[in-house]
Amino acid sequence: MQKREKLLKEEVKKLLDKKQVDMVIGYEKGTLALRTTPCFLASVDDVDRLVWNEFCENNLAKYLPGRKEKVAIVAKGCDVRSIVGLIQERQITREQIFIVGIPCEGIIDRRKIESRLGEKEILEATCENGKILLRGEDFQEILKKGDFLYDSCKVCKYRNPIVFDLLIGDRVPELEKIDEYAEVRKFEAESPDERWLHFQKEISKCIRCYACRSACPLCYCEQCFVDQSQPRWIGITDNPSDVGVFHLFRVFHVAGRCVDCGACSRACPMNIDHRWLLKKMEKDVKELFGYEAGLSVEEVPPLATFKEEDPQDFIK
Amino acid sequence: MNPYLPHLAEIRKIIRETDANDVKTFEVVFLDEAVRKGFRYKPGQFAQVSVFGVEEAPISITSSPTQKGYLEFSIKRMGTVTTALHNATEGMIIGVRGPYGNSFPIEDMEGKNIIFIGGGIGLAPLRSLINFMLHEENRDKFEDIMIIYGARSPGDLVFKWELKKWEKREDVNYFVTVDKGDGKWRGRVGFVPAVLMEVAPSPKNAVAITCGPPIMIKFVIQNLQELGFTPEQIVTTLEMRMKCGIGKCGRCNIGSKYVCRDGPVFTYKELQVMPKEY
Amino acid sequence: MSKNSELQTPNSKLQTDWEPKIVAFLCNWCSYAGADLAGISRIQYPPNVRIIRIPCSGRVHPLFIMRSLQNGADGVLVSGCHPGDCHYISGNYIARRRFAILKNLLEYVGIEPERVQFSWVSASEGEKFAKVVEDVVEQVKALGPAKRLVKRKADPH
Amino acid sequence: MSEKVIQKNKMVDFLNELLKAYKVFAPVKRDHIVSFDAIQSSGEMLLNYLNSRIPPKEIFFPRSEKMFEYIRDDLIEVKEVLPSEERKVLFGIRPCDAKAILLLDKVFDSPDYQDPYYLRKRKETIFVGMGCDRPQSTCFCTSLGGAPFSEEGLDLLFTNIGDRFVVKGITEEGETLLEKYEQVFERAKKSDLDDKLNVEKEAVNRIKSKIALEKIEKRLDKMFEDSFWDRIYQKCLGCAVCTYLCPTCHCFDITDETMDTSGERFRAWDSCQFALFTLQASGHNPRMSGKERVRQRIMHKFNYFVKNYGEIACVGCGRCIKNCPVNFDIRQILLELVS
Repeated sequence: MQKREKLLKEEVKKLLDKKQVDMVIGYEKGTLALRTTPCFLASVDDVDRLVWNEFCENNLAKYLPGRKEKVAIVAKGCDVRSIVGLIQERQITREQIFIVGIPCEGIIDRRKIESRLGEKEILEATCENGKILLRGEDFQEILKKGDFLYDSCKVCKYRNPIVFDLLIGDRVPELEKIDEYAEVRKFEAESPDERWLHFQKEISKCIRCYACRSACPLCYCEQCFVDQSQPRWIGITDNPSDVGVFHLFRVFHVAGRCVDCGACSRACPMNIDHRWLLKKMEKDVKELFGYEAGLSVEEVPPLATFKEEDPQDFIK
Repeated sequence: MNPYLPHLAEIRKIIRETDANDVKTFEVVFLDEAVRKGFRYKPGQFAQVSVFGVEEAPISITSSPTQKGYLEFSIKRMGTVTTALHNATEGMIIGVRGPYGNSFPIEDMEGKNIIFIGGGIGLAPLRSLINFMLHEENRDKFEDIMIIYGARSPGDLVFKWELKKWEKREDVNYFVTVDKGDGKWRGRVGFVPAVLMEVAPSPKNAVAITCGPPIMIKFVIQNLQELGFTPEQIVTTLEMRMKCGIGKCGRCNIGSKYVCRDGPVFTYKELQVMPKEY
Repeated sequence: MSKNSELQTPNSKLQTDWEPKIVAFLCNWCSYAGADLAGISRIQYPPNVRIIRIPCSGRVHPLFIMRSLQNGADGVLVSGCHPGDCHYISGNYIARRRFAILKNLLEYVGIEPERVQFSWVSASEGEKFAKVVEDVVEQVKALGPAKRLVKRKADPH
Repeated sequence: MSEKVIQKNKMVDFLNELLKAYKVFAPVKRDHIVSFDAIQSSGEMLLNYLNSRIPPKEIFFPRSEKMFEYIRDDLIEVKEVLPSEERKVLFGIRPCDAKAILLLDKVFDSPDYQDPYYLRKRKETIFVGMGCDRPQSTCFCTSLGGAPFSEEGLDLLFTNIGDRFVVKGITEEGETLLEKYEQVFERAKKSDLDDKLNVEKEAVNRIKSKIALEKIEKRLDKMFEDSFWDRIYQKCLGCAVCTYLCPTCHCFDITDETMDTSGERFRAWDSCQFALFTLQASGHNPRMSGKERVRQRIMHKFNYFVKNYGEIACVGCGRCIKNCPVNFDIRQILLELVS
């Protein structure tokens, strides 16, 4: 990790120094344990602020749409796939961005750690050799990193960026024998009543802050369907029907585009499980249309195209 | 008293104002006798108008308090509520609550020459004050009254039936202009700020009140200053998105002011110290 | 809103005189004409459908379907031209992908699959249209009134 | 005012007594999230908690609430829907959040217009505070005139001194509770009171974030046009986590909901961080980008609110810091502004 961070700084310095880019979007130290924060650097002098570690959870592709300048972006495997999506959908051009790809072995899920520790405040966290070292006012704890990764990281198939201008450090081994849809299959096997109750339980937590939408790199619509008022599609109250439709349609809207970076779940202040729906969409798109999002800039998103032989046994 | 509850009112009459039919004037009467009597407002104030099943929108009251027993709202079709109102027919029940906001500083204007400068539908709030001042009970309290009004085209002039009355009055200096004339238009052609310079009212013992599209207001204020008007002598009204109308929902906040509570009428002097966020 | 009320099986007494409301989005060029033909040919079909004519099945936004369910439709039928017959060349192909995904999504959260159905009905298939409507009505009837995703009035405070 | 002691094992009795006479709101934990909710039995209440994720403002100013109803076809009346005026105890509120309620009072109970929805719920509520013996690293209440054991806005204050609490009656209402349920309380010994002082002192010492905010209002007077905002807003995603979880934020939207022939008017939380918050029907938006919206949040709390109500609209609870998806830290902004 530290080696990669050092290398990252060196490379980014060169980029800015040679004026290859106008700005670099990366991570810097945050003010909270288990966190980092996005940063925007335009000067070589600032590059030492950059960090790279297991707490770089944000998907910085969010900051790309609408940019005019040439930017370098620090991107993990999942982030790169979002960038591919943005290029496909013409929100940015490939030429405009310089992808500083960074192989990633998984990001630590701060919520899992926090709920493990209960009502104890973590003041400092570091990660070394697969161990997470936590320190609080009156406790110390060492946890195994593997147990506290984000769920999306646990089933990640693209730990090494698939598109990049520069790769920081050596590739990391890809995970083997992952069953990314195990959870979805588990739900599919449940009864409709159970699934409905699960859905209701998840959305009942929603406070409509739209952090899920705001954090999603592929949510860039100028006006979101949930905000439209002529006509108003979705009521603004906490009526479960409206909240449910908001979540269903948000998920539908990113179907075939979502790369399971997990940004929505991480942003959600109410710990709503967004992935159980997103992963289902991903699985269906793959099974029905043989498509996986964010792998090639030339491909067209699956819901914007068709094949004559697409399945239609559900149509009378 | 629950300030959020609208009073029911009937649309008694709908007047089509413009050729494009994008502005209509609604004559509205409260159903409840007591509300009708108790609803006291001053020129420059606004009301929250509800179309039930749609939403509420802040609309300036264009009638003058001297017109008793009913209210008038002149409304341009813009958003959801105004569109619903444009689709309304006479007899429809709507909701009205208010009046809200400050008003034109009438007491400060007494004994002064008054210059009204309006553009398009911006005449609506001014009209309330014009008719108030022109009313026989009040006319003596004010010196010369000048009205400069303009619209994009002759068809876009609002309150045409009333403009004629103002024009005929000997105690009103009336100037009307359009940006672009048509075959029948015999009057003045030119932008409102230019007409203002042409007419060149004296700033001496005067107050200028302006309302209209933002770009017009901008140049009117510039020109007024060129004519020697001080920022205190220039009065205008602001528009902001509003919901509650009573300074709570936070939407119309500009600096420490809430347009619904501290406005919508501001002198240019007050605007100068406010953030330019409107 | 009590969650349990949504899980109860429909009251059998209610069911006898209850008739489902089905919102049918029919494409202007094929299915709407098919419905027309059914009418002209005096083919009987259940009167439960409320037809909304749309230019193309590709016009059917998923929110149309979800809003129908929210606002009291017991079932939704979307019908368009057969593959290859789209007036706009590929509208129904694009729609087909969308519907496949949407159908699975709704089913996944526990909405009965029979509530939302799709069909291809051409202008000459008056009989097929009647049959589709009959099937949909019968299946929705068997399910009882829609309970899930239906927007109910909120409790006061 | 008097101070008593209650053994921790007596808390259950006390809560059970309260539950007989009042609707009791207390911190509960669901799905790893602490929030204030009405409890049915004493066992539901969480005694060991840092603070709730959603501030207790939601009890008086819920995420959405109905204001009135009407029948669309036959508009003869608008039926007001007011919350019932039940007697409530808000048990376990932290002093920072109690102060925040006092700030909300200024808005909803202003001399010109009183908000009946808020006030009816607020009025009959007894505030039983739980002193903050473990302030978190994100807490900075002392920079805003508060303190972990501040009595402002409370009727009773509990202080955790190990196996028991010292309970102080602050208002007459609080005293009445102490008297009414005297069977569960004991006389406070000198040593108890000494312990209490120590706990308080220690808590204050734990607060490491200190920002000198005396001059912030004046400073911001000159900052509106500053390029500072261009820099700081960049990472903000424009969601409403900071404002929805803020105990003093009170912006709302009003909307109509219709079903068949009936109609209802609701209000629901809204946020100055949303792009559409100020969008006018004409298409004009006075706060075009994230820059203006982030500036609005800071300016409103630390300048505009001060001018209107004489106090800063922040109590230093740290919720916006802890829950921001990108770790936007208001303390850094403030430090930079005052330095």
